[in-house]
Amino acid sequence: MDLALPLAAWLVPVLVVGGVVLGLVADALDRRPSAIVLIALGLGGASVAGFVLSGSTQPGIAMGVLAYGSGFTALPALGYGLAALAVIAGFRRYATADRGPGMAALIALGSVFAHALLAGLDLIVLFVSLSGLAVVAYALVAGAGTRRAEESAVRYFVQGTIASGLTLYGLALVFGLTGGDASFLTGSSALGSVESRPALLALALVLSAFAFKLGAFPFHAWVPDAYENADSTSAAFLSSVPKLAALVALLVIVRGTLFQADLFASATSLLVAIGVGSLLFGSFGMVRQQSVARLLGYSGIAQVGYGLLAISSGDAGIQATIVFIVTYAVGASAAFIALEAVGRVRPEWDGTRAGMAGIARRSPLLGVALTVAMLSLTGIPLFAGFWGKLHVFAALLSNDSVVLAIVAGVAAVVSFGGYGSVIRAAYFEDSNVNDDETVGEWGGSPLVVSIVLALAILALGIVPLLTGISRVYALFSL
Amino acid sequence: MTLALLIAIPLAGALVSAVVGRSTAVARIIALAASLGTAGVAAVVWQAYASSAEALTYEFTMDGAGSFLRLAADGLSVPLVALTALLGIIAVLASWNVERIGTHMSLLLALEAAVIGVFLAADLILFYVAWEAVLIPMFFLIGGWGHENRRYAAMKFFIYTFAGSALMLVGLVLLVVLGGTGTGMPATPLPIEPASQTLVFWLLAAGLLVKIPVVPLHTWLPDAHVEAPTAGSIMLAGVLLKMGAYGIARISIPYTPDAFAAAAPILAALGVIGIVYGAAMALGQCDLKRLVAYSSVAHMGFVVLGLASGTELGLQGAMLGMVSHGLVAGLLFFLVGALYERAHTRDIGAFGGLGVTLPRWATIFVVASLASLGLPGLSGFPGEFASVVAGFGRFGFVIAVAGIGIVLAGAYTLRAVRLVVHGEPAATQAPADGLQPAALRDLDARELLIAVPLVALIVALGIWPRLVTDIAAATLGALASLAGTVS
Amino acid sequence: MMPLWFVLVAPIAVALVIAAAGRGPVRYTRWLALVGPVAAAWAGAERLADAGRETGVAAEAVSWFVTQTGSIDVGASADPIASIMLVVVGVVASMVVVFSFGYMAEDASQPRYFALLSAFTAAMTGLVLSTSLVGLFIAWELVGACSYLLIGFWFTKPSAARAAVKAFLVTRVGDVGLLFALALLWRETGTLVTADVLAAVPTLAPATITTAALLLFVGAAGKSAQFPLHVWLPDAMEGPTPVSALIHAATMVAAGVFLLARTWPLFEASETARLVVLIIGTVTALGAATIAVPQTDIKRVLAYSTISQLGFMFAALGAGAWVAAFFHLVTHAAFKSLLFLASGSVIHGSGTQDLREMGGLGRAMPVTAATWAVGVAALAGLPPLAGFFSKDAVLDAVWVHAPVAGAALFIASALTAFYSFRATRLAFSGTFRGAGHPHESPLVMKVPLVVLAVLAATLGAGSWWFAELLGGHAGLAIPIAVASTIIAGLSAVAGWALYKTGPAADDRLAGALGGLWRAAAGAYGIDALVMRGAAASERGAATASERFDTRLVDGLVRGIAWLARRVGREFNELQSGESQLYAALVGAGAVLLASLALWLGR
Amino acid sequence: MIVAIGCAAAFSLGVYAVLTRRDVIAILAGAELMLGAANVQLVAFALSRGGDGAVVSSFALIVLVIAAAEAAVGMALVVTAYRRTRRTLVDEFGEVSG
Repeated sequence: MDLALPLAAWLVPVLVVGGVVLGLVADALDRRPSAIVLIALGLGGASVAGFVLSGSTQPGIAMGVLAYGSGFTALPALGYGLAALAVIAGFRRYATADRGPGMAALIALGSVFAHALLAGLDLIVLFVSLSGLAVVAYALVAGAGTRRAEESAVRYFVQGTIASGLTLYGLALVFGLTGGDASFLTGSSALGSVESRPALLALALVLSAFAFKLGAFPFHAWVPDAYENADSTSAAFLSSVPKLAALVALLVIVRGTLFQADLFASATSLLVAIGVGSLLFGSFGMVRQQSVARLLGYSGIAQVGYGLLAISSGDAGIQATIVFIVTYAVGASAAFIALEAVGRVRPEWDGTRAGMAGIARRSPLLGVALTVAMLSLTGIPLFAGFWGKLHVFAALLSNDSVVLAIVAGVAAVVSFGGYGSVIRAAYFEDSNVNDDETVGEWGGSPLVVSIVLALAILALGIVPLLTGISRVYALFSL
Repeated sequence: MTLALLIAIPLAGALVSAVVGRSTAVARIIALAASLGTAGVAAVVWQAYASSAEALTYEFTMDGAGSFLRLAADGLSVPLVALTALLGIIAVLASWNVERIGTHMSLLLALEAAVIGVFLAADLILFYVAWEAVLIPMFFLIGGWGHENRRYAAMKFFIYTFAGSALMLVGLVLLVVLGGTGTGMPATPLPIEPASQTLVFWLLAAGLLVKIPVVPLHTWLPDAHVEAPTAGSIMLAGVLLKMGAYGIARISIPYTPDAFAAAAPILAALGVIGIVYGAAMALGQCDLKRLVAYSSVAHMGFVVLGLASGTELGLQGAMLGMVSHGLVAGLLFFLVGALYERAHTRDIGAFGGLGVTLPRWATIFVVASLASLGLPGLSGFPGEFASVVAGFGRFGFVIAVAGIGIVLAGAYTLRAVRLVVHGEPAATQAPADGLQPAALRDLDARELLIAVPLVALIVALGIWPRLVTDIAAATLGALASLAGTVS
Repeated sequence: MMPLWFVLVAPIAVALVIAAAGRGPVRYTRWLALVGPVAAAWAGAERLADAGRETGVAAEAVSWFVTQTGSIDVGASADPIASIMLVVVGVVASMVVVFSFGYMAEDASQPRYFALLSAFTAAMTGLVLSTSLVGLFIAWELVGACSYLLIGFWFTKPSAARAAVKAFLVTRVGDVGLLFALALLWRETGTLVTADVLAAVPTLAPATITTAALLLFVGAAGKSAQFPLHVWLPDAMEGPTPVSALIHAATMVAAGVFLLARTWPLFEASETARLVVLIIGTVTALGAATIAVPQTDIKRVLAYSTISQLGFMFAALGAGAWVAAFFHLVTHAAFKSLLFLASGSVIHGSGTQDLREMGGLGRAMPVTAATWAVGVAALAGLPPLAGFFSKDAVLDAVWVHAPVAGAALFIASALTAFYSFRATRLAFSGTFRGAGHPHESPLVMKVPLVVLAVLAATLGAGSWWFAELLGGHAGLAIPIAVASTIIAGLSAVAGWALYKTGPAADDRLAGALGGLWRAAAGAYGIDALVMRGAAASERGAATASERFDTRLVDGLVRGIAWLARRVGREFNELQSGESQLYAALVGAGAVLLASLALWLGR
Repeated sequence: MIVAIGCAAAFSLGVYAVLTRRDVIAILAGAELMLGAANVQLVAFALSRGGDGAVVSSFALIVLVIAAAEAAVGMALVVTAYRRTRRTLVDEFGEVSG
């Protein structure tokens, strides 16, 4: 166990934890704004370091447990980046509320757990990070401080308990089947030769654990309530970083390591079942939603459907999943942060579509940011989301499941019913509330962050047009 | 390099006018400059292609990475690009005094750039990206500057076309996967294996037929037209409808020739139904814009018939039909828009005797109507004639049904002329919501600057259709041989 | 030698000049309108003069559509029948233009009138000279458009606007037939140049020939107002009278006959097609003649008379004698345009079109009355005027070919004589029943009348020269000539005598003939039927578009959207809010997945 | 084999408790029971399959720690909800739906 590990392995999480510690100390000294700044700096630094290191260091495995290098460092870096942006966007909110810095710290720790989940190659790390993320999520949802938020948190917790129970049971089976060897790499060979019945049960339980974390179809019940009632910045974090980590981890386990053997061929159809379920449930559920955050909740369920379909489509699916999840994560957090900005521009906004009528006339930049996020989530070209969808379609069609591709296409169209209605509300509805006297100001930090994300989406949408896919997404490939 | 300019200039114009669009004068200058610039480059491309007669290509490569940005201009796309550029200028001039002019002009120029992108795309992915990119500006033009139920029309327009193009995306990706030669569109693409051609053809057709539009999939067009602002309608009718037919010629015929040949009778039937159905519907309309919208369905029916015949004459007929409809529909929508600006109503009953009150407007309206019903000597006739003759050659007497459509075309156009231009001036009729004939002032210099060149082009194309067909002959010939029948 | 392209291009240029010049100098620019017709007449005469020497003027053709497999060409050249038509068009058009100087003197939009007249001349010459069927079709529809614009000249009058639309649409129905004839010929012969098509006729299958011929006839019937497509001509009288004289008497309506003459080999090869032409021709001739008798409006009498005379020509064509038909066309052009111009002068002078309000105009308008008399005599077919010779040739041909049809035509010619003299008596003799006092037209209107009267009288002599030029049989069939003269004479006298007491005679005849008279007056209800059909179709289209398009197709779309929302509502219900239900969902989901995995992996 | 059945029984008892008991505290207890049963199952199954004792026991210990953490957070949630609404019956929280 040589401790002279390359920087990429440990520097990034340390920066974050350092930031958190300093932040909490500042909070203790009752200087909340600086606490938030410190945490944000920690996250931001980690993200930058991650991107830099991912390119330069040779991929490897630290301490037999944590992979690093190229994708395994770049993707967590993206997670940290998004977390940093969420914290910055929520700066005013966290700086004023007394448990504000705590929330920011939770976001930072959550992103560390996400890094562990994503890069971890060991059953124990897997269980720790899953549970850690769950705990952070409960706290974040409850942190919004409203009655409805706490109620959603309790409900989320009740479901969570069953899910973590099932997860542990599944891991127990896997752990047993591999003869007590927790590591994914060596365990998978043992798993291949074991008798099929318990192995399949283990597969099912592990899949349902991930499905619950992702909010996929049968396990989606917590998603709409949680996203609607959490405050927008935490929802921005919750809807992007944990999902990013969980989907990539699932990809690694199902395609890369544990469930490799042909015994687990049925994993594909399981993934397809959950995937199509979430796709349809999310898309159709979204159309009628009045509350925009709840609408984005359903959209989260739908988008996970695409991710699962990508994983289910074999080797071509690997790059498709990566491309999809990167574009989705950026799109989802942009959407939620834009909602935060709407809250700032029109403080008395009741969270519904009707409530935000004509907001684009009041603040054109916000209108643009919202539209870019919505169109990217729909998968319209010139925006990042399009490349995600394109790759999912290509993956599905390359192992000729045409019907699935058509279903995915139809779901995208139905989903525009929801996304488009937000754009329609922002631009074409006449606002009954005349904005000039309201106390809302130009939008503050959330508006700046959503503009930055919108530009990122546009760049991720247009640059591949010029330079082709490989160059841009090579950074993240595993 | 010039091809890239064709997209770059309008895009640049769009960005600049969006940013600086506060003052009307500046926005107008920039928009006009951008559209004129694009038209200039389009003329250069036309000249270059006419003299060298082999396709101009352009590929953007940045240090070796495989880029999707491949452009090519050949006989099929040069006329349509020129039409887009021309209508771009017309649209800019037509939206001279529109409110929030900065954003309106930038959306218009973005729309023009996207449409030119579709016509020049030599890469399946770029084709799809440009195809969808057209939706966004149009969606905002309809929604932002429309009239009463603009919201419904904008949503319906977007979802209708997006539903079609989602399936088209599946088709395109399947094409790339099966084709195996990457996403580029070579000059003479090799067809994919016959087994899956039918599936790919009908997937592509879903997106393409919605855009043309073909009858069962057309209900978005009247709403979109009624709600779109004048400039939006000009571009929508002038070029957007051509993207569907262009797609069939550019992708369906070369990549899935056997499936196209097999589906040709269905396409021809859809074309003929479109002709008759569009004309019958137009006959019953009392809103001028809806009437012209349905007439567009009828005209595009001829284009589809021409395409379905698969012969070179048919394809030339389709090409002529597209260019002529662009000019005629563009002119008609401009006139209706100008009338709406003055009278604030599009109801056909509210007018009458405009021949007396608005002589200049009336004369141009009559010429445009005669062109729209396919009178020889005006641009409508050659396209229709070639499509019908070619269609008849391929499918025989079933095409005679289109004859009903031709007569009905005369009926609804002349009914419109009778109700609007002929009869006593409105003074004697009950003026609709305070419409005093005196309030109507005739076309001014700017509006004449738009209408007269269009009329000149319509007459020129009517007398000598080879202005367009000579340019397109080589490409259409190759396509016709691909489509199986060469007669 | 007058170049052909000049004959075509000059009138168009003149039309543009007149229109552009506007109202100011119209007194001078309207004389330019004579350029087109005179050029046409001159070119036609020149070519006829040296027709003896087969000059075979090279057809200047240019290809309109070029494809790898063949091209559609458009060209112009003057063969004998084209030259004759050029002369006819040229002469009649010039007379009409001169007449219009007087007739339209105080009309506000004269520039538009003379420009359209000049454009019409160009279109007509184009139709006549074209060497390819496409060129002919283009000119054919342009002629239709000019007729639409001229009928609807006084567009502020709603009835004129409606008549114009009706004329254009009915002829459009015919044009569609012509279009599909061309399409069929293109498919069968691969070319549309008239000469090549006709050369290829022997190689075609009989069925194709008949179909093509019949489709061509549909086109001709539309333009020449044969039954059932005749409904538009009577309403076309809404246009200015000189227009009716030019278009609806001499030139455009004759285009149908010219088309059949131009594509004669096609008809010659198909027995059935000729039979159809004969039947339709005869029915139209007899039907129109009966309708013309009770008409009270002088222009409608002449309109139905034109339909009837065209029926004669088509009957002759059906009987195989296209030369006779063509000769009758020429003579008819002369005397019918004369009658129309004379009626124009009468209307101009007496201020009314209704025969019942006229009377005694003979004294007030001597020149008009005299020229009218010559025209009427020619129409009735009294020797030695032109009508006698051409009608005799037609009757002879039809009688020999199909006696039944011949008999019908005899009755028709009797009726023709009757109604023409009835109109003459009502208009010109007795006392003036209308308001005001009628006055003779100015010189500029009288000159054309006299010229045409001379032509109507002397053209008969030309039948020998005509036959030898076009190859028909010369000479006069004596028995037919004698019989037709007697019948015509008797009915003329009857017509003249019966109306001694003026319009009252109509009521007596109505009493005597009862229902037949009223039916004939109402054109047997065909027109009413067609109009009701058109109105119904328009309303039908409106309701159909409302019901079908918005409800069904759009309904389908809205239905799908509603379904999506409905499914959405179901899913939202699932989120009922009880925590334990959510937890149960998680548990159930896991069990479901496990069982699926086990079942799949078995 | 006995252990497997025993753990499975305990686990399903825990699930039953979470699903049916109305009092959130009881639900917390049920959750703890589930995690404990799964933990024992893990240890037993791994050892019976010849797992290396050290790894198994370290895994088990970590699981215990995590279970405790979850219980703590769960209790915190319940307390905050109780402090606001004075009620701990889970089905009275039915305000958020749709």
